[in-house]
Amino acid sequence: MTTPIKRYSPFGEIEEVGEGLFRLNVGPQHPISGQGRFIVLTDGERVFDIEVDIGYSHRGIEKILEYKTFVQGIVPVERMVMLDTSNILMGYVGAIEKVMDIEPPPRANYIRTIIMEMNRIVSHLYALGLLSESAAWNPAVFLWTTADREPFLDLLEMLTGARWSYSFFVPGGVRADIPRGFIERLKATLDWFEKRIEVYEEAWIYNELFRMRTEGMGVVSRQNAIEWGLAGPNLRASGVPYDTRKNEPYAAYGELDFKIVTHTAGDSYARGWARVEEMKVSIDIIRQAIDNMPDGPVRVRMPPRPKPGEALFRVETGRGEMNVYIVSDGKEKPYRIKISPASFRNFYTIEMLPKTQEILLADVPVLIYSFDPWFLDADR
Amino acid sequence: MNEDILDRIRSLAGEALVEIKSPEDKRIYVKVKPDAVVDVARRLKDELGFDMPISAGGTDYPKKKVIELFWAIWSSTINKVLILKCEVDRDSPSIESLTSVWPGVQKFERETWELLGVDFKGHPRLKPLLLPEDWTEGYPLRKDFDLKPYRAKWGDRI
Amino acid sequence: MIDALISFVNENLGVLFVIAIFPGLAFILGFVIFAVWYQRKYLARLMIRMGPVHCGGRMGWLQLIADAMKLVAKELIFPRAANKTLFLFASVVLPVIPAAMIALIPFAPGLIIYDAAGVSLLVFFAISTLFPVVSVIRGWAANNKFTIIGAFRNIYLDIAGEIPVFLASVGVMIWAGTYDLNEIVLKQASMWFIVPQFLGFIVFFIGFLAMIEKVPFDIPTAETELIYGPNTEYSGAMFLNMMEADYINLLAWTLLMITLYFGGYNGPPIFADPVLNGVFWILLKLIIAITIIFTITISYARLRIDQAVKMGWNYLLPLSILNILLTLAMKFYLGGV
Amino acid sequence: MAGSEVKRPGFLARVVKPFIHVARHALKSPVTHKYPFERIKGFERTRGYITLNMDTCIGCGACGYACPDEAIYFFPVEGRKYTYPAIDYGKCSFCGLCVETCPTASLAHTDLVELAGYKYEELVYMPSELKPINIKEVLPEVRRFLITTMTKDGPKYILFKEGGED
Repeated sequence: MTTPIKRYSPFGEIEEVGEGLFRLNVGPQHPISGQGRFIVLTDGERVFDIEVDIGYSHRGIEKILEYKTFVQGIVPVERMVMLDTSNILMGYVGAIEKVMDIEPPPRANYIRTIIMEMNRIVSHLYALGLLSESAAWNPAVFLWTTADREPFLDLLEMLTGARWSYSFFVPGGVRADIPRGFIERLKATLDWFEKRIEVYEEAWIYNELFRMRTEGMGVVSRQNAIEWGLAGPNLRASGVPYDTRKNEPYAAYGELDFKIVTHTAGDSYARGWARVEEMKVSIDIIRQAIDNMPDGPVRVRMPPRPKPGEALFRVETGRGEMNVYIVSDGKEKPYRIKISPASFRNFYTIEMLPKTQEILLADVPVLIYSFDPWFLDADR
Repeated sequence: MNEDILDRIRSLAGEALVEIKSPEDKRIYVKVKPDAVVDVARRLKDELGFDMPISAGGTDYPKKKVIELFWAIWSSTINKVLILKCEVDRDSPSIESLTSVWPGVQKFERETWELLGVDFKGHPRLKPLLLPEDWTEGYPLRKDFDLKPYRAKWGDRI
Repeated sequence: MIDALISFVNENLGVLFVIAIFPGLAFILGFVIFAVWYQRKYLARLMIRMGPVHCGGRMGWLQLIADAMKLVAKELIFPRAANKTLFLFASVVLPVIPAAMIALIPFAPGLIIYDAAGVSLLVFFAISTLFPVVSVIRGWAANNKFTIIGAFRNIYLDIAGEIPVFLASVGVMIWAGTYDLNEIVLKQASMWFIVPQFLGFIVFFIGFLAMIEKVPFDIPTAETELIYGPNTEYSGAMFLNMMEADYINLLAWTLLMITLYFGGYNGPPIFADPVLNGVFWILLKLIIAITIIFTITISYARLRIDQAVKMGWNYLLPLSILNILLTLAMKFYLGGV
Repeated sequence: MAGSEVKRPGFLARVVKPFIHVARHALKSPVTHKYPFERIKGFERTRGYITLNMDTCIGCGACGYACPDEAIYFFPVEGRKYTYPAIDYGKCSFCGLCVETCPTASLAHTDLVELAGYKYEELVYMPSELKPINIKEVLPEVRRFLITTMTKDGPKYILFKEGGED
């Protein structure tokens, strides 16, 4: 005698799914789970519900920031996503600059752009590696991408002093100018990396078995993508031409010419592919930024206290749009900071997908990693 | 800025409107009365095309004895962000959930319920998200949440 | 009765020695050690890293011994809900099945561990069907959701893969006119069967990947979904046994493929050298074969179970039947070997 | 540009090309190095272990105020007139804000990151202990130092210095 299993529908009703189902705990100790847990309702192969359980690495960063000065807050904010620290930090620093009403010098904007695009490449490489690993426990592509991140991390260490968590952006600019020999090495790295992207495309994106696994799986329609609040390359893979870099330019993006990668399919394959194409766009942006970089100072003085007020700053991180809502009461510490990272939004779509289409148990890891989620990001 | 959009919002919100401003081109701040939030939200979505939720949360003001809630919504047609706000009573905060209008705010409201103690009526899944399931020590994002016991426990190790 | 047993052992001491010690167990263990080391080093190179470098000098050939010692020293954990007898039984029995399959393979002229009286190919397939049965036993006995899903996947996959594999080798049987592996090898002295049986080989090879449960068919033990499939709950020495069973299974099926399609212990027909004939050639072919298999394992994505089953029944099965018809026609018009 | 409508190579190329690409990687040289024996030199700006020059330090406390992790404490030193910073490396996140803030440039980064200890107390470095550390003391196994470079064919390690002396 089994009792019928129930699940939550999008609008609050509880519906019965069927008998003979069980809940599978994918995580927190599971090869794919990361620092979270996916509770999968399944009959053995078909999946009826996925519940994302986050919060295993909740550090209360929003609360911590209320006790730190604006500059001190840089360090905890960066710890949200280790892979993508400069993009995350740009959200925080940009919000402060907005509420303090200061404008960084143009050269600082270009240096920021270069660092952020390198960070985006690093982040997308890791996403591609995880996607390949989730589809086959195929460590080859994962280790290639991990190895190919190294030249970029070396460059970032050369420029900022750390492989990640650079703490390099401060309100009012960046902490140092570009060192000698950096630009030459960056150009050589980009030339070499362009050839590596071709290898990824032929070995993995065009791989027939990878296509069989991902094409037509986990389709998010344009309408659903907007209503569920999907973010980043996932949103663009569903056909919404939204990119914060283009729609609300920050740093030097307003002065550079680049295209938005969009796909119409909205399936896992398109999401994986979109990331590879975005890396090409990033290379293009870095090259333009090197060529157009103006001379001048890299940092302006920050006023000690902001005016009371509020601001919402949006930034395109590797995983999608992050926004920082900051309320200031005129003291040297923020009154309230609300950070909405991209993964937090993307997890909702993962929860919703099994309710709109058939997902098999084998699809679950590929589905999850096609969204490139990051628990530390969502937990804060 | 955005005067025509502000006018349309003024007309569709009617008496429920408390405050409206647009300090920069891509941001519109709208503050409404708490009992009209769902109504205004649905009309904002249907008539002005603000369809994509990008953030939601709240701020605690112990002196004013209110919690100010906000929902940030991006419009895919006119490419602007609207920040819909309302104030609820701090002692028994409760408001109608907006998940029926924008499904994507589900997780944000759940987080606000957990960290600020605002009850969202009609929310499909109000259960602990970030904190432990047996958390009884209050609402961490409220301003009167005391960090001293935690500092004593974890802060100073030498 | 004891006397009868003792006299039986005395009379068959030589056979037992061959099966249990040399070349039986010694060869198998030697292969497992070599294969694990080779897999680690070779896959590491494909992933542009070094692989083991510490245990046993620069080449790290002692790494498996160190790992095995670590695993044996670990506690054997039996899940509280498990059926402990069957749980232990499955882990002990599983490596024996593929080992018994190897006993039927001819390694050199006259060097065959167990000569199954002219029907060795059929016996090989008969033994191999035990593998999913024991797999279900281990999955059921562990009493865990992941293991039981893995066990059932194992059955689906083995049925979908083994029938095309068997029908493909029927083509070889018809072409050679015998069930005996030794005779099949002898008949390939002038031409390997991959030439007349090319279609059959394609079918066999895809089904073969399913039988050894490697990517793209490592569906039962899919790490990203099922942790380690039916083996999830095993620990310590029992886990070592399971890993060993995987490698012995790989060895058994690879040897069968070499025997059926690549001339077994024969050298290449062009420069057949009577001195080198035998173990040298079969080991060389074995190394080349596992190199290709290991490369395949990290080149492709894993299939879903429904795609794998569909591939088995919708494509491989008709192709294998077509291969049988083609073989019959060729035999009728060209005459066999 | 729309997702699946982009032209892909033919079926055979989609199956065979991945295999060839994977197999070709066997000829590449590894990108890893044997860490305790070979160590990569940091860059000029690398932020690692922080040293203190007590002769120039004026004990102003700016570093302690700047530190976001509250990892800097101040202690008097015998025979000197100020209180000097002590760094708790169990809390330090190597952000470098203290080094940047220091008005007399008494604090400086080194590229040393090998700071492990068996007890928490071992990670707290008193002012007199914040001296430059020879790498041999914390990493006795080290034989060679490498630097990373970028060549036309990809990243390469180049021998920087043989022997344990830094």
